[in-house]
Amino acid sequence: MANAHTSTFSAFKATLKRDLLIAYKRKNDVVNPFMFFLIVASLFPIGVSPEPERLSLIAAGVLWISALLAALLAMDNLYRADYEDGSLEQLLLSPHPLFFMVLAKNIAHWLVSGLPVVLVSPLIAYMLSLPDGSYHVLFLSLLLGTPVFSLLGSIGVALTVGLGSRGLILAMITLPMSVPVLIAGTLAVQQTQNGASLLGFLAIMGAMLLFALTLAPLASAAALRISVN
Amino acid sequence: MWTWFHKLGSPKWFYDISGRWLPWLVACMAVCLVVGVIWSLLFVPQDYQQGLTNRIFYVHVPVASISLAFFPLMAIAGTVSLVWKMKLADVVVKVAAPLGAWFTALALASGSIWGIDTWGTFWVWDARLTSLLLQFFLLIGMISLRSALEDTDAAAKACALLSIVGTINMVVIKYSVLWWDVLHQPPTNFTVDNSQPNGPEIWIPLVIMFLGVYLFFVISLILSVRNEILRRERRAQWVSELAAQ
Amino acid sequence: MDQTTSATSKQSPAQNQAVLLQASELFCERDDRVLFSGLNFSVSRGQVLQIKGGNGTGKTTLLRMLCGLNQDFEGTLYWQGQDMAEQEEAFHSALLYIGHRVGVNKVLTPLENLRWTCRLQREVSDEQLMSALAGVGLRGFEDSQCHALSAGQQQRVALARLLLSQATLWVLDEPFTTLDVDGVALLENLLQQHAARGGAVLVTTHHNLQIPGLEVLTLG
Amino acid sequence: MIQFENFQDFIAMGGYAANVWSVYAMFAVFLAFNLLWPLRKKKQLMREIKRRQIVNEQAHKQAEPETPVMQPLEPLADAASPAGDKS
Repeated sequence: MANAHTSTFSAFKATLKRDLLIAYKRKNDVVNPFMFFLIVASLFPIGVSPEPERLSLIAAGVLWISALLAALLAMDNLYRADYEDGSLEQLLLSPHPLFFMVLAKNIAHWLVSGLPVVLVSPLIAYMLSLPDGSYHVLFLSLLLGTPVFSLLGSIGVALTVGLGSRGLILAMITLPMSVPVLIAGTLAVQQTQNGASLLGFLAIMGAMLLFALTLAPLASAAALRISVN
Repeated sequence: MWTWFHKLGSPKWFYDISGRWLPWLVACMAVCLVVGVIWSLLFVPQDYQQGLTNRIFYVHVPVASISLAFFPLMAIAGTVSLVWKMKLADVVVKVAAPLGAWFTALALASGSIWGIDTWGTFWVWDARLTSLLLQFFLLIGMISLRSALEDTDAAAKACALLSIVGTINMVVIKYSVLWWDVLHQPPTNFTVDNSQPNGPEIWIPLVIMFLGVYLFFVISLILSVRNEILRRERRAQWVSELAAQ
Repeated sequence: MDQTTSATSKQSPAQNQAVLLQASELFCERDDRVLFSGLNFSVSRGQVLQIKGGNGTGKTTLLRMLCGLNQDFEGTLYWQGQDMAEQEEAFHSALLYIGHRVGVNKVLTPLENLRWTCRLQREVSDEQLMSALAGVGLRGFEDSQCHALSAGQQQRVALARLLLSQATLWVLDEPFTTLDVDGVALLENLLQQHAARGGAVLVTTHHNLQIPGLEVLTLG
Repeated sequence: MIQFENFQDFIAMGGYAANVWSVYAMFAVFLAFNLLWPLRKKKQLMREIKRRQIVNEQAHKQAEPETPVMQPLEPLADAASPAGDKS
C-alpha cells in the first residue's frame, strides 16, 4: 500500500512554522543578532569620527559590514539544536526532498535574524548621517542582500555542524563567499548618490539572490547528508 | 582509457609511477628555472617605464597565474572523489590547499612589491591583488575545515563539496571585484603588465619561467601526494616493505 | 565476524511480497576495524527482528546504514525487492526511525514536537495528537516544555509517533533504555500490534524482549 | 646583450635592488621549502612506520589475555565496614 504522505508544501509549511515557533520561544535568538548589529554600527562613529561629513562617507559600508557580521553571528545556531536533539535526522529521513526542508529552515532563520536588522537599518543609517537620498536604496539592497548571507552561511554551517567549536571556521568559509553581495550592496548605496540608476543595482542583487536561493540549499542539503552520518 | 582511470585509483600504482617520473621532472624543472632566472635577470632589456623592476614580473606572473588554477584543480579532484569515491582524488584535494596557499601568498607578496614604484605604496586595493587576497582567505578556510574534521570519509566529502562551492564563488568574486574596482578607480585605464610593447626578448624568458614554475607545482604536488599516500596506507603490506628497505 | 542468518537466499532479492527490507553482503569498516562483513539478512512483514551484540559491535551503525543516514558501507540493500537507490522516497515514506537522540526539541512542548514529526509524513489532527500523547502516558504534560520533562517522558514523546504512524517499517535504536516498567510493557505491546498488522520492526536493545516469534541477529 | 657593466651594477639593479632581490629571495624560499619539506616529512613518516612495525611484532609475541581480569575494589578508608574491623 503506497503510503500517502503529505505534500511537500505542507511539510515545508510545517517546518517553517516549527522553526518560527522555536525562535519565538527562544527570544535571544532574535534579540542577539539585532543588538549585535546596533552595537557594531554604533562603534564606528566612536572609533572613526563623530563628524557627519566623515561618517556619511563610510555609513553605507559600516551598515553593510555590521549586517554581515550580525548574520554570521546568528548563523552559528542554525542547525545546532536540531543536530544535538536528533530532529535533523528526522528531517533527512523524511520522504520530502531535503532541498525544501533546508529552504524552509533558511527562510525561518532569515526572518528571525536578517529581517529585524533590515527593518532597523534606516534608523541606524540616520544615526550614521547617511546622505538623504539613499535611505530607500539601503533598505532595498539590505532586503535583497541579507537573505543571501544566511543562504550562503547555511552551507558553511551544514559543513561544520558536527564540530564542537566552529565559530572561526564558519567565518573563514562564509565571509569570503559573501564578498560579492557586500560589494553590490555598498556600491548600490554609494553610486546611486551620484546619479547611477537604482534599478540596475537591484537587478544585480536580485540575480544574486535567485542564484543563492536555487543553489545554496542544494549544497547545504548535500553538506547535511555528509555531516550527519 | 577506463582501465587507466581505475588504475589511477590505486594509490600503490600512482606511487610507483610517480617514483619513476620524478627524477625526469626535477631535471626539466631545474633546467627551466636556471635558464629562466638567468635570462630574465641578466639579459632582459630595461623597461622604459619601470626600469629594472620588470624582473619581478617574471616571478609574479607565473606564480599568480598558476595560483588561479588551484581552485579548479581542487573542484575537479573533489568531484572525482565525491562521484567515483577515489581515495587518490581526496588526497589531491587535501594536499592542493596548502600548496595553493603558498602560491597565492607569493603572488600577493611579489604583486605588491612590484607595484611599489608604480603606486608608491606597499599595498593598493587593486582588482587583481584583492581577488588574490580573497582566494588566499578561501584556501585558508579549506585548510582549517580539513584540519578541523580530522581525516575521515566525512572530511573528504565535506572538503570536496567546499572546493566545488569555493570554485563557483571564486569566479563570482573575481568578476565582482573587477566591477568594484572599475567603479571605484578613477578611470586611468593604466594596466601594469602590458604597458610596453612586448618583443620576443620579453616573453620568451617568461614562457620558460612559466614552464619552470609549472613543473615545480607538479613536482611539489606529487611529493606531497606521495607522503599522504604513505600516511594513509601505512598499514598496507607494500608500505611496510618499503619502510623495511 | 561474518554472519549469515535467517532463511532467505543471499543474492537475488526475494520476489515474494512479504520481504520488506533485504541486505546482502554488507561490509562495514570503522577506522580500520571491520564491524561486520558478508552480512545477509532480511526483514519481512509481521516480523520483529532484534539485533544483539556487545558495545561497539556496530548495532547503531547498522541501523543508520539501513535507514540511509550513513553511506559508508559496501553491499546492497533492497526495499520490497528493488534496489534501495531507486526506492528512496517510497522507502522513506514507509520508514519510522527513532535513534539514540530521539528528535524531541527541548524548547517546544510535546504537542508541538509531535505535530511536526508527524506532519512530515501524514496529516494528523490535534485530537489525534492529544490522544496519542495520552496513549503513551503523557496526559497533562502536553503543554509543558520538553526540557521540564524527564528523559523517560521525552522518550515517550518519541514513542507517541508509533501510535500515529502509518510507516510499515519501524527502526528503533535502544528504545527501552529510559523507560520504566509499564513503559516497557507498553512498547512491547506496540511492537506486537505493529507486527500483527503486517508491519515489521527492527530493534536493538539489551533488554530481553518477551515477544512471540522474535528473531535475533547477533553481531560481533 | 647583458644589461650590466659590472657585478656591482647587477647587485644595485638600477636602484631597485631591494624590490627585485626581496622578490627573488622569497621565490627561493618558496621553491626550497615546498621541495625539501615533503622530503623531510617522508623520512620522518618512514621512520615512524618502521618503529610501529617493530612495536607490533613485539606486541604479537607476548599477547596478554583478551578479557581484563576483574580486580576487586579496595574497601573505603573511612567507611566502618560491617565486619567491624577497626581501620
